[in-house]
Amino acid sequence: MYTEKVMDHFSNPRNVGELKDYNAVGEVGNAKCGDIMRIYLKIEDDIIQDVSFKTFGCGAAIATSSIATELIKGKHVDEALTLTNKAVIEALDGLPPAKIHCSVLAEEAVKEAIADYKKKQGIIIETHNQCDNCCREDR
Amino acid sequence: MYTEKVMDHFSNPRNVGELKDYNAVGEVGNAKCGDIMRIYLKIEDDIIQDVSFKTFGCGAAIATSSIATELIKGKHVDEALTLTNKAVIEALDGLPPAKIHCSVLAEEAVKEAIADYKKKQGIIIETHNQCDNCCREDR
Amino acid sequence: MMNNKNIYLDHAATTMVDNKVLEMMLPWYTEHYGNPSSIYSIGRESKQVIENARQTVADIFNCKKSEIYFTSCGTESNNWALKGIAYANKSKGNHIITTNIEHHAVLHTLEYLGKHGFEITYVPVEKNGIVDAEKIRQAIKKETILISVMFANNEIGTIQPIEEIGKIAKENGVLFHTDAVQAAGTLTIDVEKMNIDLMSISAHKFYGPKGVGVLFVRRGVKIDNLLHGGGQEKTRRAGTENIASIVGLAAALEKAVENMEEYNEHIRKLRDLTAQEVIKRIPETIINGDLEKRLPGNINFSFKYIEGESLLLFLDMNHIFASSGSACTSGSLDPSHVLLALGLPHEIAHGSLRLTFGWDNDEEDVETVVSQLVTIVQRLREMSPLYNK
Amino acid sequence: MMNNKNIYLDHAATTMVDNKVLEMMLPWYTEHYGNPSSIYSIGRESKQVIENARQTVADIFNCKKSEIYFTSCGTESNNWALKGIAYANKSKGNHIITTNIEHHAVLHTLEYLGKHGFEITYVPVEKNGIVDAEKIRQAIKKETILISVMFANNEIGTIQPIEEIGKIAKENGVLFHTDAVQAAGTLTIDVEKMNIDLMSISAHKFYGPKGVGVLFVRRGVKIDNLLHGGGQEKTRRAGTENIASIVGLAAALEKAVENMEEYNEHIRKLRDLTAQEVIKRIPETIINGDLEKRLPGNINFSFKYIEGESLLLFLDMNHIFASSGSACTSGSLDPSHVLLALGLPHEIAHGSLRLTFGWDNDEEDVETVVSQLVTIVQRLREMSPLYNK
Ligand SMILES: Cc1ncc(COP(=O)(O)O)c(C=O)c1O
Ligand SMILES: Cc1ncc(COP(=O)(O)O)c(C=O)c1O
Repeated sequence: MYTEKVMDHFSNPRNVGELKDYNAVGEVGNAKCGDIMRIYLKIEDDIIQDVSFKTFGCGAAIATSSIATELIKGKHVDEALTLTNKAVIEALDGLPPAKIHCSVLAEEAVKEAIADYKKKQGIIIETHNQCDNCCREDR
Repeated sequence: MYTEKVMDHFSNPRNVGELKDYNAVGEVGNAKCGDIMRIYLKIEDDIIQDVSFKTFGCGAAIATSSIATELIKGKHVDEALTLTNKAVIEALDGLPPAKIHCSVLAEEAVKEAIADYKKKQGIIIETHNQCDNCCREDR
Repeated sequence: MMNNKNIYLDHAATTMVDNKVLEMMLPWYTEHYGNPSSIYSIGRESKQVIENARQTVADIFNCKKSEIYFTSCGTESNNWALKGIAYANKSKGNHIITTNIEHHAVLHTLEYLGKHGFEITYVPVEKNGIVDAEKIRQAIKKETILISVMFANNEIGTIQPIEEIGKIAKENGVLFHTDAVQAAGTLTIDVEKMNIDLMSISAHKFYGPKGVGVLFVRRGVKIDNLLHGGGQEKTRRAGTENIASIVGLAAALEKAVENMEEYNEHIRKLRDLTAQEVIKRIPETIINGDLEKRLPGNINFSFKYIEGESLLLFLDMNHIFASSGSACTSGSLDPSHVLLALGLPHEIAHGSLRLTFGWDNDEEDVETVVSQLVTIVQRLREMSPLYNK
Repeated sequence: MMNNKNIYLDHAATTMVDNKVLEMMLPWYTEHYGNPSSIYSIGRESKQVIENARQTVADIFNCKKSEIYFTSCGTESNNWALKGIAYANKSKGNHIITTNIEHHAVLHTLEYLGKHGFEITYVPVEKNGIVDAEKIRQAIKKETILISVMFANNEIGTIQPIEEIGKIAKENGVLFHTDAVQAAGTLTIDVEKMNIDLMSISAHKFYGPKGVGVLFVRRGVKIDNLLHGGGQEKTRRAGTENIASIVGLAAALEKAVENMEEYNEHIRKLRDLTAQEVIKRIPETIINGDLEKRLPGNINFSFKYIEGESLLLFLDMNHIFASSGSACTSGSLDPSHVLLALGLPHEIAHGSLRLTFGWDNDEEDVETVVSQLVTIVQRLREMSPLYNK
C-alpha cells in the first residue's frame, strides 16, 4: 500500500523529537482524526537552520512529517512557505488516496510553524487548516 | 430421490399398454400438469381379471401406475374401489413430497375406470378428481 | 445395451473445475489466507491477487478494473443489479423492461420488485426464442429506468440482440443490464461497444468454482448496495473476500477466452452431429429455439408424447446426465417458462431435453447418447396415452 | 532485534483453512461437481452431501436441519436476517433494537433500513463492552419486531447476555437475531435454550473456507428472501450451491466443536500470558472490554499516546500480523466505533491493538510479540506530541 520511500521515512524518520533550541513551533490536526503533527523550527536570519517534528498518527503521517522536515531544512522561510502537499506526495513517490490528507497536514504544520515565527516578528500570515476538522462523522 | 421400489416399477413397469379386450377405461390428469394416466380394465363378474395402463408423466407417475395395476389385479371391483393413494405410497416404500400427487392420480385413475364399468351397469359413482386442476399457476 | 461410461451433457447447469484452475486456487486456502482488508503483508498479498484478478476480468470485457465487483454467484449479481438500480433510481421512474425467457434469478427478483412499487414489462420473445429489439424500444416510456435482457438463454441457448438493445437503451437514456451467465467464456463480450451498463457472470459455467460471480457496473451508474457491511469492494459489496474463488474465476475466464475458438468449434461439432442424428432417427422431434443465433454447445429437443423427467431418469440409468429445462427447476411440476414462451403447447413443453456439450465430450458420446435416445423415446412413447403409432 | 518467523495474531479477521478440511473439499471441485438441483446421480450425490452438512450444522446448534440455510458469508446472513425480517413483518411494526457495538454488516444494514421507513434503537453497551439486557427490555415498544444483538464482539471479544435477551424477546413476542460469527466454533450455542430465532455464522472464522456462511431461521419465522431466483435452499436462498465450501464449513465446524475445550484452553493460556506481560512491561496500557465475559482468544489493548496503524506497520515489519479494530476498517480514518462505545476518548480509541490467537501460536510467539511491543510502543511514544515522559 505504501511506496518504498514512505516506508523508509516511516521506519527511519528523519529529524524526530523536540529541538532543544527551537524558536518557532506549529501544530495541526486533532486526536479525533487520529493525526496530530507538530513542527519545531530553529530559524536564523529567515533561514531554517534546523527542524524537527513530533507526530501522533499513521504511517503516512509520520512519513510526510519526516520528508517535510527534509524539504525545508536550510531553506529561506519564504521559500519554505511555498511547500505544497503535492511536493510532499511527489517526494514520497506517491500516497494512497485515503492518505492524501496526511500530506496536507504536513504542509499546514510547516506553515503554522513559520506563521509562529513571523508572528513573533509582528507579521501575521493567515493559515487555513482544513485538517483541523476533516474527520468523517462517527458512525 | 426415489426409492428402489419406485425405480424398479419405473424401469420395469408391470402391465403396460392397452389391453386387447378391456371393458372399462379411466383417464385422469392433464397435459398442463405434465401427467396423464389411463387405466384399462377387463372385468368379469365384478372381478378384475386383467388390468393395464398408459401413462404420460414423470418417473413417479409411471411407477404409481404400475404398482396400482398390481394392487388391484384379481380383486373384486368394490375392494379395488377402496384403494387409497396412501396404499400406493406404502407399496412403493414412499414418494418424495413433490410427487405425492402422482399417487393421488393413480388412485383416481383406478376409480375412474371402475366408475366406467359401473356406469355401463347403470350404477353412477361419484369421482372427485383433484388432479385435473392441480397445477400451480404458470409464472 | 447398457452404457457404462459417465457422459456429462449438462454443462449449462454447471461445469467441473479445471485442474489448472484448482491448482491456482489452492495456495489461497492454507498458505496465503490473509484478510485482504488487513494492512499487514499477508493481507496486502491477498489484496494484490484480487486486484490482479479484477484487471484480468476487466481486460476481457473491455472495461475498467474499478467497474468489476466480485459477488457470490450469478444470482447475487442479478439481484444486486436489479434491486440496486431500482431502489437507487426510484425518483427517476419505476418502470423496468425485460423478456419472458429470463432466468429465474431475474424473473423472481423482478416479481419481488413488482410487489414493491415497480412496474415490469415482460416483452415476449418471437417463436425462435429471440426478442425483437424494436419491441423493447416500443416498451420504453417516461418512467423506464432499466432494461434487463439476458445475453444468451440457459435452456434453448438463443443469443439476444444485445448490441442493438444497448444502442436503444443509450438513445433513450435508460440503463441496460444483461445476464451474461451463459455467454461469458463462450461469446465475445465488449461492454463498451455493446453499451452494456451492468452485467452478471458466474464462474461455474466456464470451468471455474461455484459460489463466485461478477457484477460489472459502469462508472457513474447509481446503484444501491445489496450486501451492506465492511468496506470491501470499494464499499459496494461487503463480506470478507473469497480469495481462492476469485482467483479461480479469473483464471478460468482467462483460459476460456484464450481457448474460445477451439472450444466453440469442438462443442459446435458435437452439438450439430447430435442434432442431425436425432432428427434423422427419432420422428416427431422438434428443436426448440433458433438454430443460428445460438450458443454453440446447446441443443434443446422436444420429443412429442413423452414427459421429460422420465426421459432423464432413463438416461441417468445409462450414465448419461442431461437436463430438461433449467437445472433449478428440474424435478418441479412446472413446465419450462422458456418453452411456453416459444408458444409450445404444455404437453410438448413437458417433453423437452437439453443437451449442453463441453470439453469432456467426444463423438463416441454422441453416438451413445443418440442410440440410447432412440430406444428410450420409443419405449416411453409406447407407454404414453398420447401416442398412437 | 528482528523477528523472522511469521506470527499470525489476527484469527478474528480470518483463519487459514485446516488441511483436513481442505482435503474434504477437494473432490467436490473436479470429480463430483454435479449441480445439486439436477435429478441425475451426480447431482443427487451433491444434494446428499449438502444435506449431510446441513444435518451436521443443525445438530451442533440444536435445531432442525430444515432451519439451516447456507449463504455466501456472514455479511449475507446478517443482511438477509435484518432486511428479510424487516420487510416481511412491516405490517406488524417498524422498530428494531440493536446495540452500538455490532459489526458493520449489522450496523450498515440497519442504517439502510433506517432510511427506508424503519426506526432503529441503538442500546449503548456498558463501559465493559457488554449490553445490559434490562436496557434492551426497556427499549421494546409496541412497534418492535426484531432485536439483533451479536453473540460476541469482533474487536474486544465481549460475550453478550444472549440467553437473557432471548428470554426477553420471547416474553415480548419479538424476534431475536444474533450475529454469532465470532462465537461459532468457540462457544457452545444452543438456539433452543437461548431462544434464538435467527443466527448468522461464517466458516472462515473457524478454519473453514471464506465465502460461505449459515443463516439459522427458526421454523415459522416470516422472512423475505434476499436472493431471489432458482429453487435452491427450499426456495429461500437462490444460487447454485457452493458444494465444496458447504462441505468445508460443516467439516470445520464439526472439528471446531470436537476440539473446543482444548482449543479454548490453548488460546486462553496464550492470551492471558500476553495480557499479563504487556501490562507488566508497558506502562499506561489499557485493556478494553470485560476480562471475564470474553472470547478466550481475544485481547484488545490501548497504548496511550500512540496511533494504531503505525503500530501495526512496525509489527508487520517484524512479521507479526495483528489488527487495530476490525479488519474491514483498518486503513480507514475512522476510530473504532466499538472503542468509542466504551467511552474511550478519540486519541485512545485510535491507539488500539487487537491480538487474537489460534492453533498456530505458541508461547514463544507471545514472548516475541511482547518484546517487540515494548520496543515499538516506546519508539512511537517518543515520536508523539501527546507523550511527555
Ligand atoms: C461479528 C462479525 N459479523 C460479521 C462478519 C462478516 O463476516 P463475513 O466476512 O464472512 O461476511 C464478521 C467478520 O468479518 C464478524 O466478525
Ligand atoms: C442465465 C443464468 N443466469 C443466472 C444463473 C444463476 O447463476 P448462479 O447459479 O451462479 O447463481 C444461471 C445459472 O444457474 C443462468 O444460467
